[in-house]
Amino acid sequence: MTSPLFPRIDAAAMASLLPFLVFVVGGLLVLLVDALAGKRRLPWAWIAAPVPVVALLAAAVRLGAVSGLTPRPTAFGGQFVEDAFGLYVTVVIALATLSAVVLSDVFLRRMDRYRGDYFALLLFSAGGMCLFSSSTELLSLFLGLELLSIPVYILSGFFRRSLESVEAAMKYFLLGAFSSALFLLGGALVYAGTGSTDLAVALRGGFQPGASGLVLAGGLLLLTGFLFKTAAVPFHMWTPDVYEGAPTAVTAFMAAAVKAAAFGALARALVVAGPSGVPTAAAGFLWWVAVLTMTVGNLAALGQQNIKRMLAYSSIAHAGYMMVGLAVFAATGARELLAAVLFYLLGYALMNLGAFAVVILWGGEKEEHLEISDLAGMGWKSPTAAVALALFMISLAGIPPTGGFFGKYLLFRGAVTQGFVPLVVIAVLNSAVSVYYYFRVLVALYMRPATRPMEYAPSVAAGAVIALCALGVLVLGILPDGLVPGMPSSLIGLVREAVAAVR
Amino acid sequence: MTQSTILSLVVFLPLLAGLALLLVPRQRVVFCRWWTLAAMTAGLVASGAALSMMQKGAAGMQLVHRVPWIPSMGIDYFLGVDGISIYLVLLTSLLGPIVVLSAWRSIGEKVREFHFLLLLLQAGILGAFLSLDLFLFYMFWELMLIPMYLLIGVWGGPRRVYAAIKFVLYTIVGSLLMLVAILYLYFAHHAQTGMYTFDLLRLYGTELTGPQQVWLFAAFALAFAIKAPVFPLHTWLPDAHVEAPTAGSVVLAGVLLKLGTYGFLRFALPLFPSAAHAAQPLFLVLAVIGIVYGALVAMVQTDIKKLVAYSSVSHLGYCVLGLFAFNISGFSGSLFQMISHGLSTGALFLLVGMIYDRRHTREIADFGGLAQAVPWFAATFVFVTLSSIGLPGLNGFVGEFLVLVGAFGANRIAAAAATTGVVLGAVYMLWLVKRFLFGPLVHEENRMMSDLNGREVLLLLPILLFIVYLGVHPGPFLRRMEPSLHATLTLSTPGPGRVETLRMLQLSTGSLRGSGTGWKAGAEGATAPRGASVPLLPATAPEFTAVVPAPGVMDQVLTVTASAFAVSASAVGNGVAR
Amino acid sequence: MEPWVEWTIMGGRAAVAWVIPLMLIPLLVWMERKASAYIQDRTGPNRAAILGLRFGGIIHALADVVKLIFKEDITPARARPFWYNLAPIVAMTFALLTFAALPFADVLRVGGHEIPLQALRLNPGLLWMLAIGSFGVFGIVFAGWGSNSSYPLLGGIRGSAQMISYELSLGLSVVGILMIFSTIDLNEIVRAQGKLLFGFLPMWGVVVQPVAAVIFMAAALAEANRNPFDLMEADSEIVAFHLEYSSLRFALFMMTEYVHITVASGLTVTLFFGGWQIPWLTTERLTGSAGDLALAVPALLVVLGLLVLLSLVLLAPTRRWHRTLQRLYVDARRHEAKFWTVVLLLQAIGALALGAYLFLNPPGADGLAAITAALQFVSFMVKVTFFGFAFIWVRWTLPRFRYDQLMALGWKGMLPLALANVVVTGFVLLLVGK
Amino acid sequence: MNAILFWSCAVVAVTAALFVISRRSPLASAVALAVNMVALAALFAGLSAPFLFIIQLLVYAGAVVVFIVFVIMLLNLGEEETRGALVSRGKLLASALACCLGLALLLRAVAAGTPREAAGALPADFGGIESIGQEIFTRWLLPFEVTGLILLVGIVGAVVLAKRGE
Amino acid sequence: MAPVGMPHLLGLAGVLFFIGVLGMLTRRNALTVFMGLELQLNAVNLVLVTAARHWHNLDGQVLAFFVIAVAAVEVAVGLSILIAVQRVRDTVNVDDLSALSE
Repeated sequence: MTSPLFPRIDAAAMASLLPFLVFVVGGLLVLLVDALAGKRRLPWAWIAAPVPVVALLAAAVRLGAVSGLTPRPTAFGGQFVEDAFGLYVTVVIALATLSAVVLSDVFLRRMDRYRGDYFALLLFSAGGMCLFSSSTELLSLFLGLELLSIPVYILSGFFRRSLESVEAAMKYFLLGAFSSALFLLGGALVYAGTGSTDLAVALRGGFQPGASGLVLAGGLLLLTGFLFKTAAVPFHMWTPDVYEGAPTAVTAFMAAAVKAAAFGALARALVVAGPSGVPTAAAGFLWWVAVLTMTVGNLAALGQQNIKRMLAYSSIAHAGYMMVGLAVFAATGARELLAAVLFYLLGYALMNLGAFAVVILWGGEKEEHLEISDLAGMGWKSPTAAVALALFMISLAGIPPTGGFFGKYLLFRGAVTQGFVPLVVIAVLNSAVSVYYYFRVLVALYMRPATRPMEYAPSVAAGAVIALCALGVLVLGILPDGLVPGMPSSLIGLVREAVAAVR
Repeated sequence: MTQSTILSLVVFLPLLAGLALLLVPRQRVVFCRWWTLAAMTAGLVASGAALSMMQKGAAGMQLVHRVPWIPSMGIDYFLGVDGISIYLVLLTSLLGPIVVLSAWRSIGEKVREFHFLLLLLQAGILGAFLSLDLFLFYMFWELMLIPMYLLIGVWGGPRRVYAAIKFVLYTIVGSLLMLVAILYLYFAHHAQTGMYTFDLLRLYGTELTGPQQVWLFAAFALAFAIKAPVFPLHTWLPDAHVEAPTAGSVVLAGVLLKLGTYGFLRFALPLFPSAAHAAQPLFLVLAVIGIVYGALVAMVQTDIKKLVAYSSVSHLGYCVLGLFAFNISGFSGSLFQMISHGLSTGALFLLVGMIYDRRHTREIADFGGLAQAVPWFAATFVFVTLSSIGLPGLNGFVGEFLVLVGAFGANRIAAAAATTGVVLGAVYMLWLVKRFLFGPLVHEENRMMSDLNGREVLLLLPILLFIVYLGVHPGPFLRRMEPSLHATLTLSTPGPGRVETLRMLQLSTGSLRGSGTGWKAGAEGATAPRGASVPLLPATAPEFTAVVPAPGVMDQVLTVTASAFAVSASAVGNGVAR
Repeated sequence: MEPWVEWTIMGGRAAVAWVIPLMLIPLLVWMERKASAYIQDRTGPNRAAILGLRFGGIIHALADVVKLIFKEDITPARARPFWYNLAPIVAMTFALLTFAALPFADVLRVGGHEIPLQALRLNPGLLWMLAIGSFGVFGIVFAGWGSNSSYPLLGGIRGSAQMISYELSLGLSVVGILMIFSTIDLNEIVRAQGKLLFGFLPMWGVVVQPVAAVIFMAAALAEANRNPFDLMEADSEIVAFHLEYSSLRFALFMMTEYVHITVASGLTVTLFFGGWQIPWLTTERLTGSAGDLALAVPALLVVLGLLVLLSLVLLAPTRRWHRTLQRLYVDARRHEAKFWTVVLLLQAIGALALGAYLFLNPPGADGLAAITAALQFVSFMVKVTFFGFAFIWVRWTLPRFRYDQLMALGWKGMLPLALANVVVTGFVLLLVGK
Repeated sequence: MNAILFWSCAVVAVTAALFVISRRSPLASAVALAVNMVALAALFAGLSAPFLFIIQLLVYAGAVVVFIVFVIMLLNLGEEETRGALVSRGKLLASALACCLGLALLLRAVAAGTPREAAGALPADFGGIESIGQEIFTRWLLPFEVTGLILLVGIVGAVVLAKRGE
Repeated sequence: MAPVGMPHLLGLAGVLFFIGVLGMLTRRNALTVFMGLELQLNAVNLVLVTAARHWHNLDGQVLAFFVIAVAAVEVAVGLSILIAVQRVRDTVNVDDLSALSE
């Protein structure tokens, strides 16, 4: 039946949306079950957990389907681009979502706020991330941004009896909404200057000599919007408060997934704008953003006592390292840097999820213990998890043989190739500073006497997340190229292919 | 190419043993100790085997094990050994079981973890000594950091956390900058040859402009100078030594510091010869300051361990001095000094640890007259002290003397200034002996102390034997290291000789074929056939075979000429002490 | 057309749209009083008179006006004067503005010109109704806020929550109509309702969208804050949002309520009951532009005749009633039937006279158009008045909801029902292949 | 567009906007916001966007502001008025400066030249409900569905955050 | 009066946007901050509609439509958060929210 109402939906377009659809439909189903269940308490996490798994599989299947395909399949008039790049980011998002779902199971049960709508919101947000990182069209980008952000605002305030939680939600909401307004103004100006909402058309054409100043202003505002989501200095102010106040499982989700989506989208936008689409001013701006982000994040993290807050500042710092990649890419157009950013994203997601998983596991019943000093002696009381946490900290600090190190190596390697040695030196000095506060966790774990008992039972699910993250971090660090040399599925090969696929 | 897996065995034996240890229930304390001792001993045997498998008189890399690891980046798993590294490997392996034995009683809690970390540390150190791929080297270099950090931080003294963090921060600042430099070198090499590789032997051939060399050398030198430690960067060392448990101190002083000087010898000097030569005056001055300053500060210490730690600063100064003499005497003296310092200072720390286990204090003022209570201990202590001072006939003398000879060849003033360090060394050590062992037995509790037991004798004995053996008969050692040192010296000297030497070295490992390719052509790199002949010293290069004329004669000359000097120095020291 | 004519016509349209709801106020007040009286079996007001003429009690409306104007105007000391004074004005203004988009007859085509018979000829007229209608909340909110007193504030919150909640059902129920008629131009919607279903049934909204009609009317009741949804002025339970008001400002609120009724009836009629349509007689047929010119005048006569018949039918019970009244009561109610008789007779005579006149002097095309418009206007007004009465009828018949029942009905009952209606309508439309 | 319409709407809109951010009473701000929105709606009508004109009235002025007003009443925010609702003078000055700077940059970008207007007459029914509907349900179908999702998320969020009980 | 074109309209939008920004920056009452946000979104819509008219291209109007919808959601969520805050803390003053400050 060809109805005029549904003119452009065909199987191919739907297939290209597959991971997005899985998330969204999964979220709707969870919501439906929630509505039908009434006041009954169902194992929500196990209802929701298959969704990211299926999305992961879908992304993997599609990754196989699109690899090497030209022209890239696009759906809905180019608003949604399906390529290896987007699917790779989707994989990261799906992994993060899966972990967040599993961790939330432990966390919400302990905090006695185990509800179905929470998981639906998580899945919706993941869907928004898929859209956000796979779109080159202003409206889809904006809607993806909103679909990604609004559930996270809500989830931040999910513990509505807790002052910290609602305060975090309020701060995140205000600044997030402000940033989307800036993003939107940027988009509107770009559209006003060029008459097109397609980033490729608008930005590529818009920076030709003699083009309107509107596009430049708009482009910078768009960039600002992206920088807010990536928590880059000077748009990072919300991060510590929100990370600290939000429920820990949500913080983990934010740190891993939101960051991945934001960097994915920003990287794609920079590619699509093309070397001519990024004016020198913007590239220079990014240079400074990278430097400031690293430095401010690391210096501020030094004094933190609360582990969530410390990880928040650390996430700012890591955004800075990734921004190094983007800044160099913006200045030179070397895609190698983007591959490094993609690699880093996965490693970063794994180590953060793992770290937050341990924090949740040790958080305690009803009341969380989140000071770094609360970890005292855990190394001997709960050695396995402590080793994992230590591994994540070492990885965050960028010490081999971990994914964190190899990611940094790739970034620095790329930047050095392009002659950005001062930038790399600054980054390296920052890494050295960061060792101090990451190792403080090790100090607490192993070198201080225990101060509190651990009477709650460990969780198998959270343990599995921790184990997988730890394994992933090690594999990324030791065998980034796969076990067999030249294996087509090697991660480095994959990210390179993904980056090459962006048009 | 015939690959040899013996080096991988040397490196991974401790690592695998350590991982296996984690599966043991933590209550099985005794088993952990025996297991570790067995693993360390096996490692020592493996190192010995490696030594025996080596071709004598060859300058190039031997027993190469090379497997592509991250081919898309041109990174190989690439181990090899030559006359330089084999002794450091042997030293490390020798100290392994000794360290385990030393911790037999003193480590009572978290035993399994302690031994796991020891094994991990061992693997890291050995790997760093044996890596010929810069990336792999960096991995092992950093891998040592964590176990050492935890050894100090968990089992250390009262200020252990401070000391541990200080140690890590110092090291990491240097090593991260080195990473940048490695990357830069990697790309400079790529720019010249179109090939991405971390193969050290290929990177030796990279031609760099003056400023490039200076910057890269600075980055490498910073990392190694911190580790060594060279004078203004040494401040982490006393803290780390004092707070570390005995086993940690022994490893730290015995082996870890040598990584710094080894790094200079293997990487910083041959990679950037012009810059290294330009920096020669600076490093000579720093080395001399380190020698004198270390000695002077050691003199005023009240804590025995701290005193020994500062003496390390002084002794490592000789190593650096020898390296920057840029002649074969300096180089071989430096390497010899590394080994002998590892033995004698290791032994000193062991002895201090033993006394600490008994009395739980290290203040010199708490002792005195120990010779009456524990005569065997006292005798051993005096013996080791003499070795450390550089008494002719013992190991310390050979290294110091060769270094000074080399330094005279390079810069007379520096050499003369460094000589005062010898005197000062005698002064503080002998003064220590006097206050520590002799005089009236003031503190009654010292009278009740037990003397060395069987285990302690067992662990000290090999060191003492080597102290004597190296001192009396250094020839074979020197002969073995000579060719490699000479090759390194040629590489470290800007000039036409480099190319030929380099070619020889590259031939020895098959590096000429290349392994990594990198970004654009990962696939070809991965499938490229690799292999080369067994590394042999080409017969056409006789200049690498025998450099030291008639080693036996040399020994005697040295012994005789220096004896008088040393005895007088000891006399002066005793006079000061009184 | 001359500009001044244009402006005049525009002004006229606006005036009509303004005057209708205002003029209906006294009528509705009177109906409210009388209907409630009859439902409760009492007389209702009937004492006020001018020169002895009581007009069935309708004079009371006038008396009320006079009273309210001359009452002392009190502004409470704690009130926030700005909001307090603004509230009734806002309420009345938006209520009146809403009515502006309703068509009270088809577009009048005279002399080659088209004169839309609605104050605001808007393409998205329906959305205008919804948009401006939602502004009505402001009046209540300002009143509650401006009074700065607990009970008015509570009334205001309840009222605004209720209006926000029911606006959803109201809007959604309309969607079905939009889908079926494929337009949101109100006049077009009404025109579309002139068609016949199965050849005989007028395609009124209520026929094609019965569920929507029910939802809409219920929601309209709630929007107008009429019983059973009059929680915010539920005098027996809490005190109303206009508690602190007196005199003319209070009068404005009362008038606004009746304007709301008019608007709600007008919209109900327009969307679901054929608006100005006279059943089976479309504009084309009446003006003869459909091709069967001959039909126009006889049709007119039929209509007029029907009116007469209606009057007579209505008269019969009035007579019986009159007799009953005479027997039962000794008060003024016994005279009321006389009044009604007179009214209906006059109506019938007028209609017949007009019919006869038209038969004797057949009008031209323009005249026919004008007459058509007039008839449609009458049809519209009759329907509106009837639904106005229905509102009153409901008020005095049904008990009031409790607040939670009200919210539950709105969110859990009507909203899903309205959604389901939209879905079902969509499927039906797909099946029908429209 | 019509200059009279523009200037009158502009004056009203800016004045109302200034009222929004300067009134102490949140209710006054809300009403000023409504006025601002109505002025913009009028501008939309003048810019050939009849559908948006009505949507602006319906959603913004009719729903958004009403909702804001409702919350003001619900939370009974009257007491807040008396306290200083403004920040310190220094911050105010700095913020104003920053905004002026931003505005100046933007205006400069605008003044640097705008592209030439598209040639030809506007298509018939430009901005009418049918043309917009055509666009939304064909080319912009995906965004439309996503918007639906966002609305759903908003509903769930409101329940999660603000529902009483439990 | 000078002819009114895109620069005028964009200028007006800019003024409104930055008035909104100023409101967000200077007001402490969260509700007023929300309203500043709404002003910004409105200004963006003005830009979009202006540009749509300028390019004879409906995309801008469609965008504005979606922006309006999303703005409604933002308000709903924001006000819900506000209500939650008020229940816990009894204030809507942004500066009073200091549980998370260092």
